[in-house]
Amino acid sequence: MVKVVLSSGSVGQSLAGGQTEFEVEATTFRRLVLELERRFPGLGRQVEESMAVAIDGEIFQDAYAAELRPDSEVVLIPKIGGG
Amino acid sequence: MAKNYVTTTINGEQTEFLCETQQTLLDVLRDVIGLTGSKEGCASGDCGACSVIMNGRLVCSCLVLGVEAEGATITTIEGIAQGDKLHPVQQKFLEHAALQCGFCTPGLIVASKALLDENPNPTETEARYWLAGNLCRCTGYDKIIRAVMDAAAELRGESVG
Amino acid sequence: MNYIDTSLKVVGTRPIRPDGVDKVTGRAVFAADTRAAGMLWGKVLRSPHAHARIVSIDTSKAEALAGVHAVVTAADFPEIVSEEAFVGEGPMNFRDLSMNCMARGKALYEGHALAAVAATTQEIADRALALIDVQYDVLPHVIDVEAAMADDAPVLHDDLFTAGVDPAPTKPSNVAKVVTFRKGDAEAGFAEADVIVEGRYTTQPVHQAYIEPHACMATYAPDGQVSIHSSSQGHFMVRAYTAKLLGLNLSNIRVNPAEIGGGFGGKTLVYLEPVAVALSRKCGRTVKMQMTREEVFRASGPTSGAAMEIKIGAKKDGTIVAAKQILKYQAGAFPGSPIGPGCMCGFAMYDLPNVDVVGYDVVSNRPKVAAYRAPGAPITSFAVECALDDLALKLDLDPLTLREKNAAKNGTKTHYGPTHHNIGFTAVLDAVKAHPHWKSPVKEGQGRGLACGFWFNIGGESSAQVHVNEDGTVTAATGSPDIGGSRASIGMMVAEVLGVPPTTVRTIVADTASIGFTFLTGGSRVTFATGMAATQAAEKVVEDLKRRAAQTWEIPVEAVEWKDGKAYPAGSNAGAFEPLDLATLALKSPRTGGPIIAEVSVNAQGAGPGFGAHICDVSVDRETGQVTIERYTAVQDVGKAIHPSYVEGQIQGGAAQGIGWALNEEYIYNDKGQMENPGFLDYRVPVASDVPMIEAVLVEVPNPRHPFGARGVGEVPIIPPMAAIGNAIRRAAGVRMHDLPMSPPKLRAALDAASG
Amino acid sequence: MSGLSYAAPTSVDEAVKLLAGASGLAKVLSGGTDLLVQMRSGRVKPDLIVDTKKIPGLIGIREENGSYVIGAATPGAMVEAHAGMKAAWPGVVEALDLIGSTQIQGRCTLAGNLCNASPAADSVPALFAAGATAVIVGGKGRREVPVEQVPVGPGRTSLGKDEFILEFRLPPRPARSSDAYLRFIPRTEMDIAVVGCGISVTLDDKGVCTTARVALGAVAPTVVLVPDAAQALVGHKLDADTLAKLDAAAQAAAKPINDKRGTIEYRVKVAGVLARRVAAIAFDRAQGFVNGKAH
Repeated sequence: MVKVVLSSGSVGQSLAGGQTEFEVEATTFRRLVLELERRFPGLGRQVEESMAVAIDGEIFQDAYAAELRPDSEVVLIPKIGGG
Repeated sequence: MAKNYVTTTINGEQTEFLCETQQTLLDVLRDVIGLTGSKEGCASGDCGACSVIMNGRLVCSCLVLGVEAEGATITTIEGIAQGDKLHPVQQKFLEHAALQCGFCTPGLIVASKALLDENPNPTETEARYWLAGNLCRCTGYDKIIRAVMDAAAELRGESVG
Repeated sequence: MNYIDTSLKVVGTRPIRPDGVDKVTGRAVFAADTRAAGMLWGKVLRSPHAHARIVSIDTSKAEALAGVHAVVTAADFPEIVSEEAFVGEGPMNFRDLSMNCMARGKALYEGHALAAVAATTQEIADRALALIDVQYDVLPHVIDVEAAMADDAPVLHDDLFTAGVDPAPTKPSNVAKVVTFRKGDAEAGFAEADVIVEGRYTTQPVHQAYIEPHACMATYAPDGQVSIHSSSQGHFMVRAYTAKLLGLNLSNIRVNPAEIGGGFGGKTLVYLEPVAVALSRKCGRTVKMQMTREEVFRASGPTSGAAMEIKIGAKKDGTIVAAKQILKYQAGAFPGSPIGPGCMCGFAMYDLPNVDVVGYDVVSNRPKVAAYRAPGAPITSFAVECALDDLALKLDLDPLTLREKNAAKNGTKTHYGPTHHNIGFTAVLDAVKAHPHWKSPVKEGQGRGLACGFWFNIGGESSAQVHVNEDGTVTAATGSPDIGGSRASIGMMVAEVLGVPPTTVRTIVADTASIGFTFLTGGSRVTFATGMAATQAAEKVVEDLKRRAAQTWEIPVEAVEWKDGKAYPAGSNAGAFEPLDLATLALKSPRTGGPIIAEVSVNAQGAGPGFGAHICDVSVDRETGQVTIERYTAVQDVGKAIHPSYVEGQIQGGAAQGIGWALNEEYIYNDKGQMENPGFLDYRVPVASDVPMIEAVLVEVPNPRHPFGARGVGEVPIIPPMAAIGNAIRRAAGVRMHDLPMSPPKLRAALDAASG
Repeated sequence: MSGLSYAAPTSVDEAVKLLAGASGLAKVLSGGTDLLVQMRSGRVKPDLIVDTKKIPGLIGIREENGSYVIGAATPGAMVEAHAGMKAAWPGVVEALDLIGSTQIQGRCTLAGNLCNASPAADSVPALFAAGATAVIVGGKGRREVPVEQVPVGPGRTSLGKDEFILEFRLPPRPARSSDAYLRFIPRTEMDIAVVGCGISVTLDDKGVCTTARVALGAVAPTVVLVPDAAQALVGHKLDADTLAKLDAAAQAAAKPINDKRGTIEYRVKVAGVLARRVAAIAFDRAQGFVNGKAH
């Protein structure tokens, strides 16, 4: 099971009913997002549109096609830009 | 009110133009004559991007009226290189990577040339104060000062170290 | 392919940049340098009020003025629904962006655009602006971030409800968002601490202060085709935003990237382009617009100012056991301060068991903030790195030792979630320790400060093409505006792969119709992501060249190798053929399949984070409060310096901007909410005589996700300077400065207060 | 098309006639470093610009009976390059040199700095301290007045519509005389003075001050002479007690405002600091110790 951590207490957490960590069965990030949306309507969309993701420590601006291992840790954080 | 008719010498060429009184020399260079190497960063004499040499003195062309150019001799960034031969200041700016975005560069090169014309052997402090009217936001000035000092050494015929 | 452990001939050298001669001779064409036949001048009418309801705008007199061809107001722009997207350098709500380009209903800050005119001369345009009659209902305004958070503060947006609080509020507020990051149990951590330091810090908004004001030229043709020539950090961004704000198709807009005269994050959104297109659409003529310096200050983005509270607890040996921070960031008139990175970056450098960070995104009657180098990080790090220095003093520990003790390493789990991998922070600290500056005694009367900085760096979408010309020279085209020498670094990576001298590779920035989509230049992503695309394109070219050599020699392609710009038979079994060089292969290309080109588009992931540490020696004139920077050294992990001179330049430039932020730069408002210093005279960026040489020390811990190991380098160097200088002042003069800028009047007052 | 016209007369009479006959606002242009900024910002909207630089004598420095006479339109860079001026009036020269950048130095003039009538003008405290006079020409002829009578308030001068400054005169220098100017700015260059201080002294052969003039800038609506500060110096060597009295007198005379460049409290303190530092330089110079540039 992939461990998902909602890092920021922003909109994401309220959509997840205050929950910050949960386990999801998914082999790709795309499937993980679909599963999040199914469990917490709105969260999948929120993740896609306004959050960056760290999979096993590495930050992805867009992780749509990224593969997940069964023991992967997925951390959802605010998107990052730069100057 | 009729426009002013002005005859002047720019980069060694006699040039005639018409301008309105309130047009600055910078406006004239850029918008009337089409010499856009001199840049407008502030239009108030605070950034030096429009520096030109007028009658042997370094000035901000944004603080000179176009009409004041009557009878003057003006060197702009376009007149610093001789044909395809870069001035040592230009060459050293390239070698030292003394530019990033390049917007302040024309003004800095004109100002640096004016410095070395007047003081062939400036100290670092003298170079820094002379160039204090040329803002650069990209480089932190380090490589600019190194380029100017190196160009000075080359112009003096000293071996470059 | 990965070149990290290979011997390199081009990467790591210092050739002259391809666009260099144009830039030292005045030939380079920046946005304001272009003209077109029949061109009109566009100018913007701006609000003199910090906060006002727009009762009416009567443009009839302006329209009647001879020489005026078009006047636009918000009525000429489609109303856009609130829609958040991440296309620029931060979350961008297009409705907000539209209303920032042209006020609708309310003017939210002094300088907010209300209307624009296009006229045959600048002077007529100015006169036309004066003829526009705007009736205002002036409203109470709020400038300060904490005042804006107060219950009785004037509310900017009556449809703005604080996100991130439960239950959702029913009353509108200036607090757009609350974000929280927690790791462990901070309160429990503090209970274990032997020593606790606390502090309240404030910073002022500072402007990116690029020397080139915003400028563009736009034409809307009768068939709906739009061409835009403008200076920005991303011409695809300009295209996307302009299309969105005016309801146009992307394919109908072609944006030509002008040379850009500095951006630092400030040119990652649009101000003028949609307005110029709207004016052109109305009158059918080309419209050129350029901001004055005053407009740049009043109407384009500074970065946030902030009020912050910080608390750090540690054991006697310096091990930090708990850290807590409250960050209140100004967003300007619309939500969107860099509060997220602010919350993440301050403590990202340290291995901390218990962390609690709360951040607020707060609107007030100031210009909308824009990205500025490592957005959000310098602000939080000013507080964190000053507090750490206080902790070091309290524990009587060397400030470097304190950081070494708590430094994040590979495997450290950050307080915002991710675990660090392949980071070079300890290598940076080792380099500080070994540096002659750090080892030298502090001079009499001076103080030495140390501070560190962290930035994520980003990747993203980039496109690159490599063309081998008929004579064997090479053109590399990318979609990334060159803001500080990226043509050089891209060309060098291509030359390295092709095995040719960098002088034979010409790098250009292609327009939006000539290359694949490329995300903007920012986040220190170009050498990383566009470099990756260009490297891969060059590799595809090499594969093609090998195929063509194989075809020529009639041997299998596997039997061909590419080395130093030539195809060789791989080993004696392959046959005895004279090597074929690039020029020969290019000349023969019609016979081997036609032109030799490759295009690669990537969405690059794995930008390695950057860490830096700055050492600064200052002296303080105790009578005037003036600080002199005596010596400055900036150490940074750059992954791999492709062109070391431009890497050093990024570091030196970032440090100098940080010095300005630390000592003098600030927005000064009068009681009407109007900016009092909108020019380079009183908005005091460092001049050449203000700074010493800045020694840039390049530490190279390769980023395995980049073919050459590069990391972004442009963001990190602006993070440490404020605290490095603050810490140096603390040690030189004995006073802790909590408020930026640490300007002479404030420092003198602090010294007077300290001496009783 | 704008209504602004330009004239570059070649004689004083011609210039005076142009000014007197102007139907709207006429502005005298010498270096233009203030005027052009004001025009660009719309703060000043002249109808006529009278460029005085072509009038004989307006540019140049000459010596007359031990006095230096400086043409009103002489650019700063020319004054700085003048060895005689640097030796006799190092304070005036360094004050002029502090106006703006090298570029500004190529254009800026004493007349412009004085007639812009900013309380923070760098060259003006030095001119006040020097006891300089301004030769003013106009429809009613020619008059010579102490420079301190020219500015009367921020942006306002005592000059009539048809008057302009022809030249400045600096009095002959007795032995053991010198002057100095310092200003405080947040950066090292390019700023407007937060406080400026010019001091001119004459010492006797024992180093005791016999005459002194002290002027402060940016602490009142105009640059001000501070007789109490001068009084603190006269009759004394520059010992700790004298410096303390000078500091106190300068602080007492400082009546600044809070603005974007400094607070009242800060300006008052720095007025005292600068007075002490400037006096030290002027005394040293008068005794022939130093001839440094006071950056």
